[in-house]
Formats: sequence, C-alpha cells, structure tokens
Amino acid sequence: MTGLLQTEAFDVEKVRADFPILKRKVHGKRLVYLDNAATTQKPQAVIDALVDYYSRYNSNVHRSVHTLGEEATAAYEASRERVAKFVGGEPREAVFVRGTTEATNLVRYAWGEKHIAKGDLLVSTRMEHHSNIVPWQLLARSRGATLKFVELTPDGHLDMGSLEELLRESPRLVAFTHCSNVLGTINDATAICAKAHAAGAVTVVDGAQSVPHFPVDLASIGADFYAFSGHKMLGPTGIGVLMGKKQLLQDMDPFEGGGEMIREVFDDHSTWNDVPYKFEAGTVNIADAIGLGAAVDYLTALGMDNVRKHEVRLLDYARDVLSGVKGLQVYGPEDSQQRSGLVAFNYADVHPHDLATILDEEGVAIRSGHHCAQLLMRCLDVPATSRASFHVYNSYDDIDALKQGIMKAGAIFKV
Amino acid sequence: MTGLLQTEAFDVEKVRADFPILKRKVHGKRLVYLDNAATTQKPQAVIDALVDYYSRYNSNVHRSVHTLGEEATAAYEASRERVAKFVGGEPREAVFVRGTTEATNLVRYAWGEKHIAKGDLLVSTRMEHHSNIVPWQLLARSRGATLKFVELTPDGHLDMGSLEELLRESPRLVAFTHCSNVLGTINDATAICAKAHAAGAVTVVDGAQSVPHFPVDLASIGADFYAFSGHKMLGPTGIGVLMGKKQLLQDMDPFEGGGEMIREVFDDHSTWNDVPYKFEAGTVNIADAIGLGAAVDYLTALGMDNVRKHEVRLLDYARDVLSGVKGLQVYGPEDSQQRSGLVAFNYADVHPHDLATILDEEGVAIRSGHHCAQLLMRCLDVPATSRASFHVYNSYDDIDALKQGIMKAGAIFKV
Amino acid sequence: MSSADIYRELILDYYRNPRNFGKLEKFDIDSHDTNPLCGDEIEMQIRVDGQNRIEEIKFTGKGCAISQASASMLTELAKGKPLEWVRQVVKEDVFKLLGNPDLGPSRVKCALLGMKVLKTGVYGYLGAHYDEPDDRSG
Amino acid sequence: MSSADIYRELILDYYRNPRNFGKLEKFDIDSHDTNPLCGDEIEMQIRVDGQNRIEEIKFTGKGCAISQASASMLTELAKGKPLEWVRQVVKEDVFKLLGNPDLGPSRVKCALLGMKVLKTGVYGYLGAHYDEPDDRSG
Ligand SMILES: Cc1ncc(COP(=O)(O)O)c(C=O)c1O
Ligand SMILES: Cc1ncc(COP(=O)(O)O)c(C=O)c1O
Repeated sequence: MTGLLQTEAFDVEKVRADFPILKRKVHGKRLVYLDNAATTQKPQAVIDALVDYYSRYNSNVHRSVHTLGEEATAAYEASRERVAKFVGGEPREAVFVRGTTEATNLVRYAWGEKHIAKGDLLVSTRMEHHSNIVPWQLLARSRGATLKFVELTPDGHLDMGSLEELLRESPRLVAFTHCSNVLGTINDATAICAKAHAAGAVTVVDGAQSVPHFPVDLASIGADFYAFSGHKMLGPTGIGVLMGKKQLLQDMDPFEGGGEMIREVFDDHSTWNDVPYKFEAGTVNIADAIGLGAAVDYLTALGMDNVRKHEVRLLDYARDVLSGVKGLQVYGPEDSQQRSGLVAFNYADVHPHDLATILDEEGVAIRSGHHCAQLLMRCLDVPATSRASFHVYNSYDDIDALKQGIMKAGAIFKV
Repeated sequence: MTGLLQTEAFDVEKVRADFPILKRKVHGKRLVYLDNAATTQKPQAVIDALVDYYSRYNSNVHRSVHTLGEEATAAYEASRERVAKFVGGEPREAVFVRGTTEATNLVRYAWGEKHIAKGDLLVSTRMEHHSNIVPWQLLARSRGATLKFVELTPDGHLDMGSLEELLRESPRLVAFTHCSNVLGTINDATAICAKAHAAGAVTVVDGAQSVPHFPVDLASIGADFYAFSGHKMLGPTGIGVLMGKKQLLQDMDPFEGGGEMIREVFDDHSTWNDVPYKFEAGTVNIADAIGLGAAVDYLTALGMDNVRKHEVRLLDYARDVLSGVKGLQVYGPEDSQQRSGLVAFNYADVHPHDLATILDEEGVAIRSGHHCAQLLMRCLDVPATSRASFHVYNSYDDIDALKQGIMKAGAIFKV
Repeated sequence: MSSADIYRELILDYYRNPRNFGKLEKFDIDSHDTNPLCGDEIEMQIRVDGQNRIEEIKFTGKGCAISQASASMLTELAKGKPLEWVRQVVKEDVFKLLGNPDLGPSRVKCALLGMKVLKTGVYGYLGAHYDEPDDRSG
Repeated sequence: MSSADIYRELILDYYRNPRNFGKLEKFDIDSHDTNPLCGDEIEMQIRVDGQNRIEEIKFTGKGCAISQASASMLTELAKGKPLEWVRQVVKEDVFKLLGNPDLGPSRVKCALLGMKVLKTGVYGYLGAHYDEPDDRSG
C-alpha cells in the first residue's frame, strides 16, 4: 500500500484501524469496500456500544421502574438527543424508525392518508430512490391524487424550470432527495424547501445520502420532514430517523398502533402519547438506536466538514484516475463541489453485474444494478450502472484497486 | 446461593454462565431479572453473532454481487429458514418485521385495508396486549367496521360461549393471543383457529408470549397470521416475525413501498417482488435477523420442551412461596399446566410502582403497570399489577429474592 | 437514599389519607392527565375567586404513593395562592414537598404528574399554553 | 474458478451475438420476467406445433452476460423439443450450458432467469403453475 490518503482532515490509516472488517481478505485480496452508499462498515465503537448494551443494561424502555430499565431509557433518549443535534434538529422532532424507507412510508400513512384529498397534486423527482417515489404512488392511488416528477437536466441536476412549473399547480407535497444515490448530485435543499413552502406544499427530504457524507443543518434547510438511515452512516442496521416539524407530527394520525404510542385504550377508541413517542409503536429498536448514537459520536469526533473534505479529495482523485479509462462513462455533475462521494459509471458493453463479479475477485466491492432508481435509469437510458461510493476509511489505494479491476474486466471482455 | 434449580432438563447454572448481564450488580445486589415478558436477556452466542456480522461480513443484502453481500444474504436467509422451522412454518411465509406490534399493523394495513368493508365485524379479546387491539380499532374506524371483544371467565380464560356468540355474527377477522402477558393463560390456539375458520374468519394470533416459552407448531395450529418478537426470545431488539399463509400474503397489498419489495417502478405504478420480500421494504434489519437466528439455535439446543418444563417448575415454586404472603393476590388460572411462566399480582394497597421501586433496591427487576393491557386491567378492576416473569436463567433463588423483597415492602408500607 | 427513606411516614399518610381528595360542586378549572408510561391518573378541580386566587382546590386520581401524595401536597400548597403563583412552581418545589427523595427518571414522572395537571389547568384558564419541558432526565 | 473462466469466449459470444434473439410474428406462448434483485429482463415467445412441440422460440432481454447468454443457449436447446421436455429441465442443465461456472447465489439468479421465463410460459400453456423452488442458496 502506497497511496493512503493523508488529508489535513484526519489520518485515514488511523480511521481504518477503527474498522475491524477492513482487516478481512476477500478471495485472498485486501478488502476494498466501495459500496458505502448501500451500507457503510461499522467502527469498533459502534460494535462496542451494542455489546455494552446487551452485556450490561439491556431492558425494555420507558415503562420500567427498575435500574436496567432506567439506564436503557436514559441511553435511548440520550441517543435521540445526539442524533437530533447532529442534524440541527430537536429531540422531540426525532422519531426512530427502521430507516429512510420506513420514514417516507410513515409520512405517507400518518400524514398523507389524512391530509391528501382527491385531485391533489404530489411531486417527486426523477432522481429519487424508490423509497421516495413508491409511497407517493401508493398514496396517490389510495387518495385519488396525481403524482408528477421534476425532470432532470442533461448534466444531472434537478431542472428548476420543471420544478417551478409544477409548483404553479400548487402541489400539496414536494418530495425530493438531498443527494442522489446514483448521480451524486447535491440538491439545494434549502432553496427547494423555500420554493415549495411558498407554493403551499409540505416537503419531504430524503437525507439517506447526505447526513452520512456532509454537514446537514435542518434549522437552515427548513424541511417539514427529513429522513435518514443509520446503517449508511456507520450505525447498525435496523435504525433510522424521521425528523418532522412538531406541529405537523402532532397533527398527524398515528402510524402503527400498540405499545409505547398509547396513552389510554378503551373499547372503541384510544388516545395517543405525545410526539415523538406517538410514532414509536411496540418495543423500539433500543440497542440499535443506542448504536446510532455511538456512530454519531464517531462522526462528530472526525468532524463532518472533514468527512466532506476527505470525500471531495477521493472524488477528484477517482475522476482523474478513471478519466484515463477508454470506454468508461461517468454519470452526474462534473464539479466535485456539487456532488457527493460516489461515482456511478458504465464501462463499454460490460454489464455492471459482470464487472462487479470480476472486481469482487480482486477484493473490490462495488454495487451494480439500478440502485433502486429505475426512473433515473430510464432518464439515463441504461438498464443499470456500476457504482463506487466512498466513506471515511477509503483511500487513494482503494481507487487504484478499482481502476486495476476495471482494466482486468476490459481484458477479459476484450473491450 | 443455595437453591439453584436443577431440572432434568438443563443445568441452570450453566445456562446462567451464558448470559453476561447476569454477572452485574444492581444497588450492590445480585441482579435478579424477572422482567422477561417485557424483554429477555441475551446469551453470549447472540451477542457474538452480531459482533461477527459487523466485524466480518456486514453488507447490504439481496442486491449485492460482491462476496460480503453474498455472505450477508446467505446468513440472513439462513436465519429466516431457521426461524420459520422453529415455529413449524415455511421460510417463504416468514416476513421479518420489527416485532409483534409491526406484524399486527402490517396485517391491518396490507390485508385489512384491502379486505375489510363497511359493516364487517372484527373480533379481538379482552386479554390482548394493545398491539392486538389498537390496529383493529384503527382498521374498524377507517373501514367503517365494528370491533367486538371476547369476554373472559372469572378464572382468567377466554369465555368460549362469548367467542361462539361472536362467531355466529360471521366476523371477518379473529385476533387473539396465544398466551396472555398478564394472566399467563395459554389459549388453545388450534381450537380457536379451527372455530374461527369454520365461521369464515381470518385469524391473527399473537405469539409474543408463546414462542419464547413453549414449543409452537404452526402446521398444527393453522393460524392465518402468527406474530412474535425476537427480543422476548433471547434475540436482539428490532427484529420479529410475521408468519402468514402464502396465499394470503400473495393476495395482500404491499405495506411499505421502496427498496427490496419492488420488482419494477414506472411513472404511474409499480410491481412487487415475491413474498415474503414484498413486505420487506428498504434495507432490512440484517444484523438483528441474523442475531435472532442465533437465539433460535440457542433455544433449540436447550429444547423448547425443556424450557417449558423449567418454567412450569418455577411457576409451581413461585405459587408455593407466594401463597404464604398475606395480602397478595395472584391473577390468572390456578393450574400451572394452563399458564405460562409469569405471575402477575397485587400486594395489599402497595401500588405496583412503589413495590417495583422497593424491589429494585434489592436487585430484583419486575414490571409494574398496565402491561399494555388496559382492557384487561378494567376486567380485573385494578389500575395496575406487578408482574414477575421467567426465562431459562431464572432459579428458585430468584423467586426467594422476590419474596424477600415483597416482605420488605410490606414492612415499609406497614401492611 | 433507600426506599425506606423515600416512603417516609408522611408520604404513606398522604397516600392513604389524601388531603383535598374529592370533587368540587362548582369549579372554574378542571384539568386531567395520565402518565402514558405507567397509567397514573390525576384530575384537579379549582374554584377561582374574584382576585384570581385559588379559592378551593380538590383532586382525584389513582396511582402510586408518590403520584398521589405529591398531588395532594401540591393542592394544600396551592390553596389560597394567586393563579400567577402556579407559573412560578418548579419541579424542585414538588421534590421538596416529598422530602427530596432520590427518584429515578421514571418515578420522577410520577412525582410531577400533579404539577403538570395543575399547570395545564391554570395556564389554560389564563389563556396560555403549558408546554412540558423536554426534560427526560427528570 | 476465476472470472476469466466464467467469462469464456463462448459466453461472451452468446452475449454479444445472441442466437434466437428477437420477436415472433405468430406465437402461442409469451412469457416475461425480471429479476427483482438486479433488474435483468427476459421475454420469450414460443410457437407450438401440432404435436405440442416447440416449433419456434425467440427471446429478447437486457441484462448481464450470464443472464443473456444462458437464455439464448436455452432457446437453442429447447427448439424442436416437446413441451413436456421443459418440465424436465433443471438448473443443472443451465449450469452445464454455461460450462458449470462457480457462481455466487445472486449470479445464479441471473443464470436461471431464462429457465424461469421458459418454464412459467410453458407451464401456463399446459394449464399448470410453475412454482419456483424455494432455493435461496442456488
Ligand atoms: C402478548 C404481547 N403481545 C404483543 C407484544 C408487543 O410486542 P413488541 O413490543 O415486541 O412489538 C407484547 C410485548 O410487549 C406482548 O406481551
Ligand atoms: C437516496 C436514498 N434514499 C433512500 C434509501 C433507502 O434507505 P433504506 O434502505 O435504509 O430505507 C437509500 C438507500 O438505499 C438511498 O440511497
């Protein structure tokens, strides 16, 4: 290994030592993990938080009077506070969910089914993950509303003209991603929310690919709902967050019924607990919520500005290195400042799955497929792309390994 | 410690050594954990499964071509197979959810909102946890249906006459618990399902307090839907299972939209993946599903018959010991064979919360409150009860400690 | 502090013989709340006199010794006070009434239920909104 | 087995020059499926003769070399066979066509997509239902 990246930001070699999985070999090769947009690896601190919870103070929360219960409740709520603060929000506005997908679906059921009426317009965009399209399709169908999409510009941005046009039709909802999981495009969430709110819409912002990669401040973005997933930001699987403005949350129907979210149950009706508990039915995912708190601590210690700096350097390096590969087409905006740390591409007529299989043999893990963004694939007019996505432990070496793997695929496929 | 229980079944001392949390002290005393109906503790094997996953093969599942992805997918699906087999069901009929509460709510949304019409009758019972009441209340309200409850007999069983009467009204749904989390009553799920099916109803059985405590065989029970929670059966928080008959699952609408559950997405509609994936939207809780597999392995190694034998002995002992305490009233059936390993009670005019606080000082963790069963509390005509609930690591010693704590409360409250 | 200290003679006495327990025939304020975490329940009724003072106050409820005793003690303290006084009440006042017991966060909610009911009722009467502080650690 | 062995000359040739690629003007069976896990897509059309034999078969699709090559190879093998023969086809037959590559479980799904489409179409025509075996390990 020669080119381990040394940013002023942090010492990548030291960071790598925090991630036990990076010691592992794949097909006898060093693991080069470039599938971070799908899910990130976990630092020892997060794993330790889980072990500590289960070994020392595992208990159900909120309703317990005993010591374990008090400790588990305190840790769970402390995690809520840290996670909310991490994105510039209030703990009371932070609902723990399984992930981004559950968050958007929660909004669909608890806000949408109550507030959307026949003939209403819902707006999403053509660069969304299915999780920010399908709930609105289902909502449109169940309420008799219409769903339209903001078009894209050829260089992979949201077409602001298209947005403005749709806003003139007074949509009730504008759902868009803060950052595309394929193009890498970082949308100006603050500006879009302002426009959408001016048009009278409620905004749902998908933060799955933003919160893990650069500083996010909800106080300035002003989104009504903002969703993200723990497992994409060094946290455990099974936990994520829906941030919602308190007034909206209070005015919503419950989502799931039972357990924590109840105040009183009578034969024919029930009353609900305060927000955010009203939306946390049943036994919550205590351990993983606490694990997410540890992930937030880890990222905070590195500093999200530094994480962003690191990824931009990787991005610049990747684009330099890959621009030399004949037949390789990269999607999304040119300017690294306008995009997040991932590169989606196609290489000659080598199908992404075949490329991924060949790369895997070299220890290089990338994602291949439609990335749950089939509308976007149709815009790009490809059935699939390959995607290499970065996080804090990636280095220049990793990108060199990616390039070497691509060259090998080129040789096998006689590109 | 004198009276550690030695069943022919298994060596409790050896079992206890598998649970790291049992080494901990509470207020300087040995931890006596008797809150297992709320959530159980976890053996080292379950903790190790999580650590192993995150340290060695963490990856997103199903859509990955690379080695980590293949390994994670194989482990996740292997866990589904083990968990389904554990309850005598088919892997294809096993949907991973957060827990019992999400399971019943999934049935409400995906089956109920599609199949229940105005004027239909839904049936639940007065011994249900809120998770098996509130979803049906919400369903009844949204579809214009009616919800009625099976009454209880004075000795804490379902009143079969009341059930028969309701069945004559041809309900569309009969939702009931396999085992009460307060009374301990074990219902004859096989007989009730048969009766309900004969009346044309779909059955939803709450297995949250049965699967962890005695052998369950869905092939013979024949429930249409059967729900349980991982965290109550030595598994991690955040994972549970909805077992559903394949035909019913296929015929249902999706629940949450996005990610895994998609086949194809178009502008105006989408098509769904096969069951059970159709109901697993977004990134699933991979680690905890694998952890639940480890819990199932642990229970299988002990043998669920042995677990049951062990709990019945504890139950008999507890009822012997506690029957000597003046002013103590135990709820539920007399016969240990008809009940699960828990004892709910009230002690003189000492409120359960106050009792729990005093017991906590002795290291004894019990639950106090309405146990999310407010309709049942009204039947019992109490605002709350105390509940001591057992699992594999509990011993006669634990019950002695419980009794001593109660006596102390009696002294403080001058009972 | 041990539970023997928490459950002092005085607390048990207020639990078993709550002062100001009952309903008012005529009242200006009626406030009710439950603790969703444990089901404890308190209702308070208040009659306000010409000078906006608490002329009469009674409560009913069910729940643990701590929730019932603290509610009862609070009614005693409130009686005769100006409504504005209620705005000044803080949780430390309640703890003091109880003898400053060392309560865990969930039991703190029991102790403060009465204060919440009192404040919600009086704030509402004064045309204000009582927003419970987001203080999970008690 | 290394990827160089998986992607043999023959597979690449079928990928780039798929035999029986296209649509039939007249057909009795039209079957289509996608692999929800990766988006690979195959459509097959079959014309059946008087003796219930596969008189003509063509496919279209998009996807990786493995899914497209295996579908193409399968159409070659199927042509002229009685419909009943399709019932006998097992995944090992497909693997053999591909040269028995060592595929991970997710790539196995690519390899078997063509067989699934063929079976679904033919079983349907015969009035039967093709239930994909619940074989996650491939
Ligand atoms: C009988 C019963 N049903 C349902 C539940 C709810 O389970 P969960 O909180 O895991 O969703 C519980 C436990 O709280 C229970 O005891
Ligand atoms: C942009 C975007 N939105 C939403 C999601 C869905 O997140 P999850 O699968 O954690 O629910 C993802 C990741 O898969 C994503 O990249």
